[in-house]
Amino acid sequence: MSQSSAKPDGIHLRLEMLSQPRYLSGARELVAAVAKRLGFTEQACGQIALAIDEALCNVMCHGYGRDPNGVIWLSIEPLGGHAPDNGATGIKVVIEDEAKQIDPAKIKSRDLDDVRPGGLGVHIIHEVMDSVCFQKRETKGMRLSLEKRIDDDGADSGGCCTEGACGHER
Amino acid sequence: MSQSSAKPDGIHLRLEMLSQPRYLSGARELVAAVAKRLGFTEQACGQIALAIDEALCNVMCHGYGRDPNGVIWLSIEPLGGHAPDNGATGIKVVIEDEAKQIDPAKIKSRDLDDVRPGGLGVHIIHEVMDSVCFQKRETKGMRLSLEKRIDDDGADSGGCCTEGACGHER
Amino acid sequence: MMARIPADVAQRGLAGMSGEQMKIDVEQNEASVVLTPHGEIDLSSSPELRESLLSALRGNPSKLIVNLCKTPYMDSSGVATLVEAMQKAMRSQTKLVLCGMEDKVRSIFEIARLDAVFTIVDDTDAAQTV
Amino acid sequence: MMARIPADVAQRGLAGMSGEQMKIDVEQNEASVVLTPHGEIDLSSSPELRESLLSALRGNPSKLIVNLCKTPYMDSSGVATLVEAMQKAMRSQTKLVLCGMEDKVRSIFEIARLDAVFTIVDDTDAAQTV
Ligand SMILES: Nc1ncnc2c1ncn2[C@@H]1O[C@H](COP(=O)(O)OP(=O)(O)O)[C@@H](O)[C@H]1O
Ligand SMILES: Nc1ncnc2c1ncn2[C@@H]1O[C@H](COP(=O)(O)OP(=O)(O)O)[C@@H](O)[C@H]1O
Repeated sequence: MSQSSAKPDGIHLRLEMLSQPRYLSGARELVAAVAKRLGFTEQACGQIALAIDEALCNVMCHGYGRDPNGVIWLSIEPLGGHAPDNGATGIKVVIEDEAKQIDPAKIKSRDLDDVRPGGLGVHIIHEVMDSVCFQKRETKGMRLSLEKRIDDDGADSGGCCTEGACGHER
Repeated sequence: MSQSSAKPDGIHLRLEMLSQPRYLSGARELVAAVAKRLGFTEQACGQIALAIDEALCNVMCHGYGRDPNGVIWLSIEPLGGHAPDNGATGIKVVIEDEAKQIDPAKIKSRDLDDVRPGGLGVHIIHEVMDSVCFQKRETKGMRLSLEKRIDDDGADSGGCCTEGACGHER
Repeated sequence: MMARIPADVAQRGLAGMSGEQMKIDVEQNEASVVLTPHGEIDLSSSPELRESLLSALRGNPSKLIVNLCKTPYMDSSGVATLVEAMQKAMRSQTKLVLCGMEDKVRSIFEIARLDAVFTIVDDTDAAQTV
Repeated sequence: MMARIPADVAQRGLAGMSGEQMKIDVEQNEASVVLTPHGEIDLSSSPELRESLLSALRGNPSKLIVNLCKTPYMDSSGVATLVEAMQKAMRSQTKLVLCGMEDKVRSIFEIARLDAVFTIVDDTDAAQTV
């Protein structure tokens, strides 16, 4: 992690963490507290925390195959103006790893009617966030870009893509 | 921030953040949630959150002179065994900045009997944490290393130094 | 910058990384068992909930009540654990009842459309009579 | 990697970065004013508490009650704000009373040894009669 000058790419916070379940609560509390300050309701913050938790669980379990030595990066960007006193219009969270790559089209949850343990995480992420983009990173690992707008009930409201890679980058 | 392989120096989480007060809550919630999982009581987690908040406030206000463009790094390390299932014996948090350097001996709170607004942060940090070390970083900026042991009431119990630089590094 | 764990420790994987924090109260009545987990249920604590559910089911109670009034948070690993327990319970004629859910926890059951699949009631009193 | 803010925006400094989130209820009685801040009081929200305290003190009430029952967290910037208000209140013969403190908030007053300096009571009823 270099400590040199920062590029003006909109990221205001960036967490680097080991792929260990005991750190899930720290990561989701970080995102929830930032979302709260950006203007999300308590309820929306709870849902965002859940989506982040599910995304990180998937990286830990499927990406790193439960290896506790994997590294995960989580970056947070306020949407709609980066000035500290500008009202944000939403939040963008990007989760990156160095784990195995998978075709984004293959990342989907089970049919909800087929009740069995598991298979809910990706569905939850799509329900909560307005935009969900899985991509292979250029070198290795995956990137998941998540966006949610403030004052949006989180219902399906036209994210840039809901299945697979979108190539859409802000 | 490089994403290359990680050095085995004990750090399990590392947050890079802009020096903006609206991100204080995210940083302290991150640390409090990690401390909880490492085995600290709810009350101890609250106190650790407060100490982290005070330290970050000081970097923002005194170090960066309220410039919202400063960068702050906060790293978290479990003490007493880095294996994910080993009971941790405590937590180490290191806060670094690129702000102006100050003689660590000059960093102290006001006399508590002289009641006036402000001048409490450094006192609070010393009360809560078992070890408090202010240092000038090699290049630029300051480094504050904080440690707290589990099952310790946070009372003055012999940190490596309580005033000024100690040169002591784990 | 980040610390890797030695290979021998890492090989034990995540199983050993779970649950050392979660307290689960077990209350054994004549025909029912009430489990009350204390704390957040996520990937790090759900294995412990799973152990506790399986152990309670082994006793073949006619009713197993999971009281979530001390559970401020649950993710899909917790929900998966409860789905597994429900399926096991059905096979052994045990009635599984959830109660005491906070809104935040209820919302994940709604998102997963499992709120109609589970028997969910307000509190342990209601759970005893359902 | 991190985003810097343009110089013209940055020059406004942190003053403009504060408090857009905090809601503070103001209840004006005959001789007393009750302020109830909602939410965490830290460096980002204490300027708004300060505005609200100074504005209440300008009305010269005989008593100013700060009800902290909706304040789950306070750091030393909040404490500093209350110390300033107390000193201003003393000069204008207003009695400043704090009430409704959670243990977590009370502990910072204890650490700062200000629990004996402020008048701290349980709730607004006690604050009205003190
Ligand atoms: N980060 C990831 N890396 C690799 N595969 C993933 C990732 N996230 C999700 N998947 C795939 O998508 C499937 C659905 O994930 P999810 O809905 O979270 O259910 P579950 O994790 O319980 O299987 C997973 O079973 C896995 O095959
Ligand atoms: N990170 C820092 N950089 C520069 N000076 C600092 C830093 N932290 C503390 N100080 C100095 O120590 C003093 C005491 O700090 P503190 O006890 O937190 O009270 P306050 O911040 O209210 O002045 C400050 O006034 C400042 O001069």
